[in-house]
Amino acid sequence: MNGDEEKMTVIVQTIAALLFPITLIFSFYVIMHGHLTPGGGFQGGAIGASAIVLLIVAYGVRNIEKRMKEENLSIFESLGGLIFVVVSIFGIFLATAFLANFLVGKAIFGQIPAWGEAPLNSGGVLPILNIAVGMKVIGGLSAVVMLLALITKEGER
Amino acid sequence: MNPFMIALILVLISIAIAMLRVLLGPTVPDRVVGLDTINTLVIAGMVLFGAYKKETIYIDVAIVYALLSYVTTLFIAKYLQGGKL
Amino acid sequence: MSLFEIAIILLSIFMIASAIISIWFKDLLASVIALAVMSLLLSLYFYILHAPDVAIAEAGVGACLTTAILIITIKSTKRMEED
Amino acid sequence: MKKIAFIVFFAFLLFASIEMREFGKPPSSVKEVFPNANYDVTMDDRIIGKYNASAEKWEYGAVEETGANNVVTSVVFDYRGYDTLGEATVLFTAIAGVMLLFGRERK
Repeated sequence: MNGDEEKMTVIVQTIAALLFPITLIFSFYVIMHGHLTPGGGFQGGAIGASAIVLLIVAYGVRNIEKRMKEENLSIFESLGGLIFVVVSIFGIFLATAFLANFLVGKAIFGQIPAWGEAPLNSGGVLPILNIAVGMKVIGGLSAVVMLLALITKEGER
Repeated sequence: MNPFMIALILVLISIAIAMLRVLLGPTVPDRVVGLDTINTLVIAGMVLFGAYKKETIYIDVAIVYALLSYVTTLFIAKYLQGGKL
Repeated sequence: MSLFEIAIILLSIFMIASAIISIWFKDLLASVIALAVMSLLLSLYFYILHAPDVAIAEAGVGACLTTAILIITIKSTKRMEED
Repeated sequence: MKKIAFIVFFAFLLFASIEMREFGKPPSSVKEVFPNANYDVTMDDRIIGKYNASAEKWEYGAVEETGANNVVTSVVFDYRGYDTLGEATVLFTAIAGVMLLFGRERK
């Protein structure tokens, strides 16, 4: 029960181990620059989930599931949703309404960019909401694929 | 008559030829090879359209496709190989 | 008729053809492959219509995750072969 | 009956696509889209911005209101934030259902 028969060949394993960090870094880039370039929370989260799916197909789902439990992925996803709701509720107390953008115009995140220029610390609460949705999508979609792959029986071609 | 748009039309005609292989291929590996060819041609078309519009931001989409499009081929290959997933 | 419109018309024809052949195949795996081709062409269509946000979402979900879930489902059930 | 419904729906879509504006062209004024409207700021002016030639600056822009350079993100997360909250709820419900069905119980 070491699970060696689930792995693919050495070539696929090496290339997957090389390309997994690159894909994950690109996913973080798409999430962090969601308010400057095309992309956002959902798009970057889908790319990050695809990176975990690449590990699942290269190493076998049971070897990945020992390292990365699906309870941890579920906790990660729920944390993203909690951040989203808490930041939205702060808008009631610090500004006018639910989901209000209370950080725009302030010192930390609220620089208003000129047309064409783009500093990273602009946008008010939009980067925080992007990160929350990204955490939610990464945890959720990879947990779905992992759970669906865990119940497959011995396939016969 | 931009040369990049003419190249994009030629790439689309090549996609038509690869789709014939997806339609006619007698076995599943032939169709997988056709799908992989269409992957590469779509990435080339995206880069050509970004060069036509002179927008460097549009290359991000081509990078996403180049990083993600081979996972489908890997899944079908693992299905054809047999055994557990 | 400009070259841009010719490209849009060609892409529409390809997308309709791949959608029709994906429901015309009896083999489930070939049908999934035709659906992946339609997803690829749909992403290129969104890209040409100046919507790179939707193109990135379609690339992540349509090219990787949908095909993965469908193939896992085919693997855990029984496939109807063509022969 | 199905064929008649298909033909009627197809003709409706064809007529709607013929009657549309030219590709990529914004409406010149509100009166073109809503003839009975009594205001003169379109949604494009409200979000993308309207250039005031006399004062030489942009007005009503989403960049000034939300501080984000990407207008699509400012629409998705700020102007239509409740839709994003609903989409997150749908995703949470779907994943909870999959975990309830297929999750293995431990210990």
